Amino acid sequence: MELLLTDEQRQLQDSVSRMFAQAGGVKRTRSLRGKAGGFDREIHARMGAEGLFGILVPAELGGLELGLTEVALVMIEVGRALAPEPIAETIVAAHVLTQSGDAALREVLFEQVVGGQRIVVPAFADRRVGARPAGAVIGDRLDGVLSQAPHAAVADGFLIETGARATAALCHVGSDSAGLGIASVAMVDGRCYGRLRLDGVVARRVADNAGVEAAYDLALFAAAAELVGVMSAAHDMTVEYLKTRQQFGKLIGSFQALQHRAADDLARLVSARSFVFQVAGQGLPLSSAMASALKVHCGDKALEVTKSAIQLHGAIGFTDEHDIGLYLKRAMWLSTWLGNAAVHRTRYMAMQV
Amino acid sequence: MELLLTDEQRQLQDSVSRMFAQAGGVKRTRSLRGKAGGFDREIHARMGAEGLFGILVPAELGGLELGLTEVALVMIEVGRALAPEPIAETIVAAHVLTQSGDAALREVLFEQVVGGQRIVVPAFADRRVGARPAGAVIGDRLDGVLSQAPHAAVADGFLIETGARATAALCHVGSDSAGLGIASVAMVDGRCYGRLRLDGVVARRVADNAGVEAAYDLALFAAAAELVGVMSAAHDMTVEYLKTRQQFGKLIGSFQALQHRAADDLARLVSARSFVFQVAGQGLPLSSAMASALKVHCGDKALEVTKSAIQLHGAIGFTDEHDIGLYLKRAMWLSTWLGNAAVHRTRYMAMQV
Amino acid sequence: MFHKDGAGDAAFRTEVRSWLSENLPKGLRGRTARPRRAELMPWYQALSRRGWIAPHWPKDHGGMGATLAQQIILQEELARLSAPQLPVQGVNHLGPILIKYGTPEQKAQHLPKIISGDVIWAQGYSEPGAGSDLASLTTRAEDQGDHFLVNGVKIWQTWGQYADWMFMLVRTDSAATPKHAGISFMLVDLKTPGITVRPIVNIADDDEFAQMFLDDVVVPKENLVGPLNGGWKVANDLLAHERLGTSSPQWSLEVVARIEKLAAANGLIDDPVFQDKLAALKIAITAQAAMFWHAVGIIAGGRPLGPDSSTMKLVGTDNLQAATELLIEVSGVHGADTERLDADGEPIDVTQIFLQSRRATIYGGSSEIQRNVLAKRVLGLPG
Amino acid sequence: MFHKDGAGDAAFRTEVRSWLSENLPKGLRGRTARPRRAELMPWYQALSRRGWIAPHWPKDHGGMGATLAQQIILQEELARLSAPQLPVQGVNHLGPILIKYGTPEQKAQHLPKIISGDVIWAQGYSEPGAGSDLASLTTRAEDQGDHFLVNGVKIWQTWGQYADWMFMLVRTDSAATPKHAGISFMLVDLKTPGITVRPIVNIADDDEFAQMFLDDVVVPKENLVGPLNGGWKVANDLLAHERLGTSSPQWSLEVVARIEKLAAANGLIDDPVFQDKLAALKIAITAQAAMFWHAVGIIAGGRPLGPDSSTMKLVGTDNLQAATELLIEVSGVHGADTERLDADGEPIDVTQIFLQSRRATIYGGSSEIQRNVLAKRVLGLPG
Repeated sequence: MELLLTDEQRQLQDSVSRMFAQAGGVKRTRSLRGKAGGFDREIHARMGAEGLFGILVPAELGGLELGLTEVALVMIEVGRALAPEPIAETIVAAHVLTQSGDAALREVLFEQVVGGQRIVVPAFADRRVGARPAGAVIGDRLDGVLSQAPHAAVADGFLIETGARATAALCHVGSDSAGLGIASVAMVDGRCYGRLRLDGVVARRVADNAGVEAAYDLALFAAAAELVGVMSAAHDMTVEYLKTRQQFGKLIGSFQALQHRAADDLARLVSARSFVFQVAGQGLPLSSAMASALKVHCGDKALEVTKSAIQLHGAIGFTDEHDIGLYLKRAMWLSTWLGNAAVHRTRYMAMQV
Repeated sequence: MELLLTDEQRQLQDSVSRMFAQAGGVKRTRSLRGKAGGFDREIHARMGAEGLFGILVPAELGGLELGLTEVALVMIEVGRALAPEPIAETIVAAHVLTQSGDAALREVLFEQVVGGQRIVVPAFADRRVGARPAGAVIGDRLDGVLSQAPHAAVADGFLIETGARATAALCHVGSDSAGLGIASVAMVDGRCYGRLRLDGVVARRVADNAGVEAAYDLALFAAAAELVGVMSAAHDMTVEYLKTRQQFGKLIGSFQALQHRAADDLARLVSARSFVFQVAGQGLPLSSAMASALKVHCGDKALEVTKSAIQLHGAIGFTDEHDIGLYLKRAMWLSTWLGNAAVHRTRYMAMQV
Repeated sequence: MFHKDGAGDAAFRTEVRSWLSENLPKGLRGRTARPRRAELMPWYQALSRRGWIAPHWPKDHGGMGATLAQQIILQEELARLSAPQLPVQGVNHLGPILIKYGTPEQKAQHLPKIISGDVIWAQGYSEPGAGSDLASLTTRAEDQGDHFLVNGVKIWQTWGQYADWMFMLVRTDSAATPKHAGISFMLVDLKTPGITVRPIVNIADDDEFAQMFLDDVVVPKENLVGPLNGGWKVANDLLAHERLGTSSPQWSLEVVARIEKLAAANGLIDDPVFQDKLAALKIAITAQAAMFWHAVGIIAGGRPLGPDSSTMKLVGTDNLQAATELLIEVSGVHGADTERLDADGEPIDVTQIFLQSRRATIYGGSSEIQRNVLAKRVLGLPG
Repeated sequence: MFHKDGAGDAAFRTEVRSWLSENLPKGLRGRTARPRRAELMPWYQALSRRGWIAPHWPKDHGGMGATLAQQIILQEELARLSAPQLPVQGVNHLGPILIKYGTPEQKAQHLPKIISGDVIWAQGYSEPGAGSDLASLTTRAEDQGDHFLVNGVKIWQTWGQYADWMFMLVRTDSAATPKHAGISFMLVDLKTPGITVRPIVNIADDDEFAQMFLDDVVVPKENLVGPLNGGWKVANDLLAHERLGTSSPQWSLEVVARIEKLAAANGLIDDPVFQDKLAALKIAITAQAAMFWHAVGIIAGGRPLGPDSSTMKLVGTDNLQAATELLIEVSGVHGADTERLDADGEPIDVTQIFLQSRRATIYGGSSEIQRNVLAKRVLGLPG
């Protein structure tokens, strides 16, 4: 169903789409798989230069001062292009930094983060029931283990969630901090995250408990929008394949069983897209229950659509050389990051008013 | 997939099938809906006369001394014909009575139950987590409430499960016992069960804890086999409809999307049927975990197949005058009776070795 | 969920809510089968006198010229009290068609009686041989100079046995290709000689439908609506509004409310497995609500809804059926009772709600037809 | 689950289990991608020397003439230790075909080297334009008097880049109707000039397949198996056995074992929601096991399996994929790691297992093809 967008919003969407296409599209993503960091700092910096990380940043701080709809439009294009840069992470980090009361910190970090020169990623604790809290602040030092910090091996710093739920905070830690150990883990989509070990690391508090949840909810929203982009490109590619591949002397897209499968996938996609834009329409602050619901829905639907895309491609879809598998793999990461559907169904029930 | 049956087993199957067909088939079931009791005592007695309630009864007690495979064959035909008589109930009651050490009781009841003249139904407690125990034995008297006794309004007696799990027992209570109150509840399939209220009812213990579980497992098995019969007849009827109904100038069975749905339903049916006969092949005593697994699987598959049958029939399938809805309704009762799938998934996990 | 009432709308909602709670008879609440005509129509007429029976009609035809937001508020508030289904063929389907295509005489004759509830209308589209394939309908109307002579069989008339008039699609050109180019839209008084009505009971034991046998039925020429052989467009022109009605998340949310009441009453509400299933269901319905409010925004903005709105019906009917399945599950050993279950004083018809929901994927264009539409018209797949 | 070993079988199982635990190299256990040839073949040869590489072959061709029960015991015990996939095209597919259709010379030349592992075979059936529609294959073999000249492209040769020979279906009559009546079955030495091999990596990063380009490849006439233009029957005659292999519940049970280990290690095992999902999965696999043992009983009784055994593949592959999805779920935030997860010392490749399982509904006749077969050949639906 048609999105009712302003001309400015359409231009934003087009410009992001064009930027990734010019950078090489999915071919670029493929070429960066498994490389150190798995993304291109230059593209990241170019996005910063175009102001894309400042979508939510107030104009007085040099931002675009736009809203969640624009975040969604950008993240959908990121998802469609499988752009490997830490874009959701940077939008969240920039937002956290603008909300921070710590003016000195803002001066040091904010400009470089929003400009895309410095990569600072939020590293949230595992929200699974029974998962151990990520770390503890002892005096002004951090101790503990964090299971998952995206792009850790090449990030310049982290916004680390610490402490138990009620006393949680986000603390900034530079990647060169003494006492910080990073073990890099390869992700299925060709990028890496890191396991962080903190051993008396000096850190600076950036956000308190409410700020942690707000940042987490914003990350959920961005991930959900990216999932919509991922499934939408996979679905387009699949429908195109159905219109070109022949078997039994006919285009396979003329077989009703495959048509109905494609129609069901379209319903999944349309529902996820409407969900993202209706949540966007409610503006900030996000409701935590709604953010969790959105993550569940978009994660599940993206996995369903990308798995279906492989099935509809048949044997060629099971090869590494065909791009369709890349979409499934990105959907696997995005639906896992920040907690899977099981985690967020529980959070949804707990957070409901 | 082909069942490897003996000639005697095939004859048993055919004779039961023929008996129900001659009695009027599904038309008879329809005519009995909502009538007192919802079944025909004469047909029940005829089944008794043919020895069908004595399938598991030792030859020395005049039974056929056959096994679970024969129980399955009979119950599948019961399901196919939607026969409304308390057949599973009677097979279970007869089996419990033959296992009872109480020779006097056996003499009084057993002959009449197995002969089909006297209707005694097992009434098990609700196994849902947190459900209250059905009743308690105080001295030699029963007090309590039992949520569900099939055919209670017309039964001559009950085998009532009492006490908490570890001290459970089955006790016989005549329907004319002082202190027994019966509230009849109409079921969706046109028959009735009763809520029993026991107020110092004099009862006779027929089976101890192990006997309760064995009887319950046998009832689960019989219900599962009946569900196979229900879904198999519904599926046959649906495939036949697909071969005769025209739309868009073609038989609707030529539409691939409907073909694939029918194929998936066939897979459900074949899996449930194989499951019943493989469990039957293991003989008595039934494993409780396996009996629960079987009930879950056959209940779920029967609901899926019968719902699909209505969808494939379209508008006519939604009418009361078409028989296809009767199969869904019987599947609703059978998948509910003795505990639904959620209850039995829990029991399956608890009972696993 | 995705909609906050504006100030005026909030006041309207308060007004509707308090009026309904005072005026909707207790005995008509929570009914899953349609009440009989004598029991139901006083309520229809009460709503009509209040001016709320046809909120979407223009004021000069007796409607309230309500905004879409107000229409939805009315629908939501009626659903909140589990108000009974009304005979809405006249108000929802025929009315808007007559307003757009009717002659002044047709409008004058029929619109007031729809509003007042004096005339109940049936919809005569489907035939025994023309369900999903509606364009192949064969009920034929022969031109006899000053009237048409109609012969054929119509089926699935909701509340047909209680209806006074029927609007129908009939074949007026049997040689036309494509087939739908030979179909006309006309009105018939069901008291006309030659019409036999047979009631049909549905699987939830509700006498929901009728079948209409038409033998040499005389239909005056002035009962033709729109052009001769132009009936297909007349019937299909105003479907977007109807799709919004059938895709409302309200129907599933009503079932969820009952699930939660039953679970609270029987203790299942604390079971983590139940909670997880409830969460999955509520999240799916929330996504559906997003589609619904997205569509409302499109229509309210004066834009066409587009054929991909068929996805709303697929998603909505799946959710409704999933909700009724959880309702059965939460009923435990009572999941096959026809007796209403008691949820702390509120009676709940679990099996009837479940059975009624089976219709959702069959009527109003079956799920299979919706998928065909999406595959062909939206995705452009061949064949 | 539905099978207890008899006395002799129990002894055989004990023998197999203890031999495997001593002889299966630790480094080859729990691998989800295929090890390289040099690493794998010593294990193949060790199994071969033990006499267990071709249990289902008759003894006079170097097999052990094992009962079906023994074959399944071997398969189960190999799976219990997560033994690696072996190149089985020779042992499982070509061997039984040559035993039934081969000339004495063909048997003498090829069977011993299959058993010994000296020659690895590839299966040349699919082509880029002939996947589900295999009968439309276009690789053609022209009769040149004393040899065939073969031109075309074959694809999806499992382990094709490591294979020495290929058995293939080729078109020897391009005018034949139906199309499969013009297909022959022949053997080709992959060292023959004109053959180019291109490896293909799958989505789980496993170099599973190859594509074979055949340009003017000379195939001696004595390499034809079965009659000219009779290849379709040769290739399809012995599929029942293969279906049993692909429908074994063992593949899903291996995943369940890993789910349980991970859940025990990370504490999820105590979560009631997880328990409910695990129960649903295990019950579905138990039903599949019932189908499997039912089929074993049919084959062991010397009866044909019948086309409704396609239901086993649908059920089995659904279960396998559902199991790998629960494996991802139980991995929590590690559900996208390519690094092996640690389950109390046992490393588990969750994403690779998940990705490998995507193949199950595509290969060996896709789920769509299975449903077509069931609809047409079992249910007798038209069209």
